[in-house]
Amino acid sequence: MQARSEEELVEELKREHPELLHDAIVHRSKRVSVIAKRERVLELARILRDQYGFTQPVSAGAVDYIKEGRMQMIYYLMNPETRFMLMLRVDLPRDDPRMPSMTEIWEAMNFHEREAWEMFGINFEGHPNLTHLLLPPDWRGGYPLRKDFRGEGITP
Amino acid sequence: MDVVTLIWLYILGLVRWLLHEAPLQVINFIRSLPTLIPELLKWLWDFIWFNFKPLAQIIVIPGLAFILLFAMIAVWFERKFLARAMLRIGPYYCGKRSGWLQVIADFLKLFFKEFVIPDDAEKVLFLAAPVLLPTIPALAITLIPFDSNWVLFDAGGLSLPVFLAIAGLAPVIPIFTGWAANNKYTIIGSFRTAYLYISGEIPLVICAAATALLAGSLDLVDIVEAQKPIWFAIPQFIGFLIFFVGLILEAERTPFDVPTAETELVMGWRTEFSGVLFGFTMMAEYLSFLGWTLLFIVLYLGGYLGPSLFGVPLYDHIFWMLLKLAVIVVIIVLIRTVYPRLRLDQTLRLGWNYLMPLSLLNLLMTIILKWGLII
Amino acid sequence: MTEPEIKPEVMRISWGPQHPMSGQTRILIDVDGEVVRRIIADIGFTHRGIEKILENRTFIQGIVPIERMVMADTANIALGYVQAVEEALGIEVPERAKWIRSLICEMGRINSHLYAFGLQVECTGYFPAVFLWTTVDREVLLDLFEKLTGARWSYSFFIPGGVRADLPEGFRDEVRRAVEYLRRRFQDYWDAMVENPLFEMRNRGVGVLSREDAIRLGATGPVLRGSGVDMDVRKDEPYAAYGDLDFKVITEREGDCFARLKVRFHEIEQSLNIMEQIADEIPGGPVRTKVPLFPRSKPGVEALSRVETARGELGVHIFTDGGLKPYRVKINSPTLRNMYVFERLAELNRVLVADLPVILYSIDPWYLDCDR
Amino acid sequence: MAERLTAPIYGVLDYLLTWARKFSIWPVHFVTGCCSPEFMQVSGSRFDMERLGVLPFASVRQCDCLMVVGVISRKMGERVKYLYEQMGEPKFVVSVGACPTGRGPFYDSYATVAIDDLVPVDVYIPGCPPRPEAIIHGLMLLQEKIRRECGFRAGKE
Repeated sequence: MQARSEEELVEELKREHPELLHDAIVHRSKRVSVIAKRERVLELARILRDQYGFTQPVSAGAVDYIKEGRMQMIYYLMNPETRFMLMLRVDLPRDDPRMPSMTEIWEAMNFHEREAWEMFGINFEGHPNLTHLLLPPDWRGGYPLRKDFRGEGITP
Repeated sequence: MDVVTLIWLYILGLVRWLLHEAPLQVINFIRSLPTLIPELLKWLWDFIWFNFKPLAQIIVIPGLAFILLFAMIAVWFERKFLARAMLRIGPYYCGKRSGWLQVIADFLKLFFKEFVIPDDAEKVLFLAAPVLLPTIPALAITLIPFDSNWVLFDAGGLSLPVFLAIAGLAPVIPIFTGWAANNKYTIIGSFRTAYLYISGEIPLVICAAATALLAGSLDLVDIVEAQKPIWFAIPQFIGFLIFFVGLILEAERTPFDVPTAETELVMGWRTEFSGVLFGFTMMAEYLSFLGWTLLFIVLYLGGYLGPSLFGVPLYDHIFWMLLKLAVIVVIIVLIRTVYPRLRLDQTLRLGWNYLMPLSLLNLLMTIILKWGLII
Repeated sequence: MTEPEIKPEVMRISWGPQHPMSGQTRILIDVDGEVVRRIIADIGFTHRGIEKILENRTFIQGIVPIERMVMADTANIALGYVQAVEEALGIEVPERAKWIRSLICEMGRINSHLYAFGLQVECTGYFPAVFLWTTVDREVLLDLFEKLTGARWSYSFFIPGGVRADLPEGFRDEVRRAVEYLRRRFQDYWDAMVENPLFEMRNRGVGVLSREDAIRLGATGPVLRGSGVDMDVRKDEPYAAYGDLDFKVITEREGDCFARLKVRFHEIEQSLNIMEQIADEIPGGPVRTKVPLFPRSKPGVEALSRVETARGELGVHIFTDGGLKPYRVKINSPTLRNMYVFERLAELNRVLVADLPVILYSIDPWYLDCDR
Repeated sequence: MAERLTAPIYGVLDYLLTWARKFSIWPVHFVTGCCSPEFMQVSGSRFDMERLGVLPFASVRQCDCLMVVGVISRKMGERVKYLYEQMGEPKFVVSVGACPTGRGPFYDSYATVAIDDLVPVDVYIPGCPPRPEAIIHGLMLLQEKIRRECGFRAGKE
């Protein structure tokens, strides 16, 4: 059942699966974002892909809010028919950033999760090949994109 | 009388000769010098004047100078022609505004460059390849007749099979070089060479047999003489086309330069050669191209036959041979600018599915044409 | 990157960064004879840490590093960043500036597609003819860029609030002349490439990507449209002046290298039409709104701008914390998505060693965009 | 005495050798960063670098000039070192663009490396990306350097 407008999609999500998600917001036309709970994020992702038609994975990345002590992992997804873009967000505590990997649902997230792992240190359980993607294999300089990264040459 | 005593006797005799006769002979030699030198010169002059023809053959026409000069000019022409196809100028400053010295500069630089032998490569085989590669086509070219009696190596009436035998040796070298260089690209390149030559060699041999059949003799000179009434390209048009395609395949020119495909295998089986080794392999590629083109001209385009321009028949024949060579080289370089490279399986399919049956058909037609037999 | 184990009968070849056809990346292929069993794209050789650098640059300074992500198509990348900054800081852009932006983006797209043609042709060994023709035609566009912005490649012409300078007079009929010249030239390309039987033999039926796989694996740009999915950000979320320009989204059904090539061809024709429309109907008016040199952002604002670059859909997501510099800039690069599709193609259909460069450059990867 | 005797012979061979090396510089087909379109334009039709005899070659064994075109990341730095070691002896390095010389616009990034701590460099070409005329000027400077330094007596002075 394809919802016509963004508001209906958000209302439906809140009504159907309140226990899976914290919040669902409409940013602007054709752009919705959903903040999911860390433990139940796999089920919500499967529902989004199968029932709501968000089958095209666009990208994934993380943001490090050092002041609030949390990291937010964002999955950008696209519905090819209605051209809606959905940002599935998951909040992770900074001290143990662990998260189930999305590669079983959207296979193309493989590269993006590897990059988030090497840049932020988020550990994705169940990822087939969690190795360095962009940094050299023998990189020991910590996680570059974290706010408290003291690599050489960086003057925040 | 065992061996040791024999040796001792020999040494004693030597010592006696040194003490007694040696000074006498030296003095006689010095006294006879004033008469000896003019004699020597005369002998040398007679030697050159008497066998002027073989010397000219060895050095000039089908020999060394012609081969090296062709390699130089072909490389220069190809780079300029390709540059023109790319709407640019090509080598320009190297030889006073025309770049004709460019190839000499390249080869001289390669000559003085350090060549690197990979440490766990088979040194003997690795160094043997650049030596063998140019010699085999050069050896084959000596059989080509530039005139009815202007053949360097007279194979006694069997020059066509001898040429094919020698030219058939050429693919063996890339195969063992690829393995010897101990590099993954060269191994794949050498396998591809093996596939390519097998599929390309057999149609050529069958077409050559067809022309020999039509001419009635296995000697290249007789084949050319038999083409006096009409060139063999017209009665054997299928063979003509097959041989042309086979020529490009044997010389590894662009539609079929699968073994040294720059874009997949870095340089194919030539990846590990550097410096003077690479210089020889590059020259060898042009020599095999020259060899097969000359055979193609002799078999199908009437060798040295052509209307006489200068008085002396020898000069006419050589002129016509070089003119036809130039035309074929231009066409093949033109093909290189127009067509992309084929995949290995497409080339093999062409070789086995199309060239092979067509060449057999051509052989059948020649038999019918020659003897009119209805089998 | 830890090396996965190798099966005995398979030979692992590494097309290192130094390989005529590998560009700036390393491709590990498991080869069994001539058939490629598995492709592993070892990217990251040109990772310059642009996302970390942008956190250390003010909003306007950030244009310089992000433009160097895709040098052939700087216009679209810079537009993505500048639009995100305008959305984050709430800056208005005058109408004429939008039209100029669309004009330059289309010229950049043609420039980048020429690059794609050149490499896809070169990797079939068709080196002399078409590959160097593309440099000749690119000079025409580079002269136009140079006349307008002063630089050939990274011209930093888009700034938050509009465009740095107005079109010099006489520029519009130069655009018309260039469009007419390029139309003639692309007829030559069509004859030299699409009508060439050997070139078609090398490209047809190679690297087939079906419609479902294209969506499932997250392909984008000409790769996606080559498989029959008509997704184009210029139509879905019109930005700059694309709302009131009429052009078609090109799709092909087969999804093989030849289809992707034809998609790029027709896209260039559409871009030429757009350039002509802009040259005829560009409105007058100011070119830039007044923006302070160091604009300060409101805390906690997010802005995601999506732009259709020549290689696919680029997303720039800016998070601000009220300072002079962006808190975090997330770049969704199109080539990273296409490289994953390239890795999976080995399992989707039978790939030979000679086909690999053809497939790789039908996807038109730009490794600097992939590694950021 | 030996020096005076060999001087004229050295002079002729020197001239010949440096002339040959000057006019056939074969850069290896290797671009490391974002100046690669400019390198293609230089080998293209308008600014044709083959006029000077510079022909990009595929395999590193046959090349004697490593043109480092564009930014060098940390991972790419090792490959530049491997390539430099694999080349035959009279080898030159041309650093094209601001990034290899001083890390250019990515001066404060954790992932970029300057070329000076990787390989000895002969010619630096500034610009980001450098104009094609600048690259050709750099190649002519390299030819000048070869003419002066790269003859037989290179090691003597």
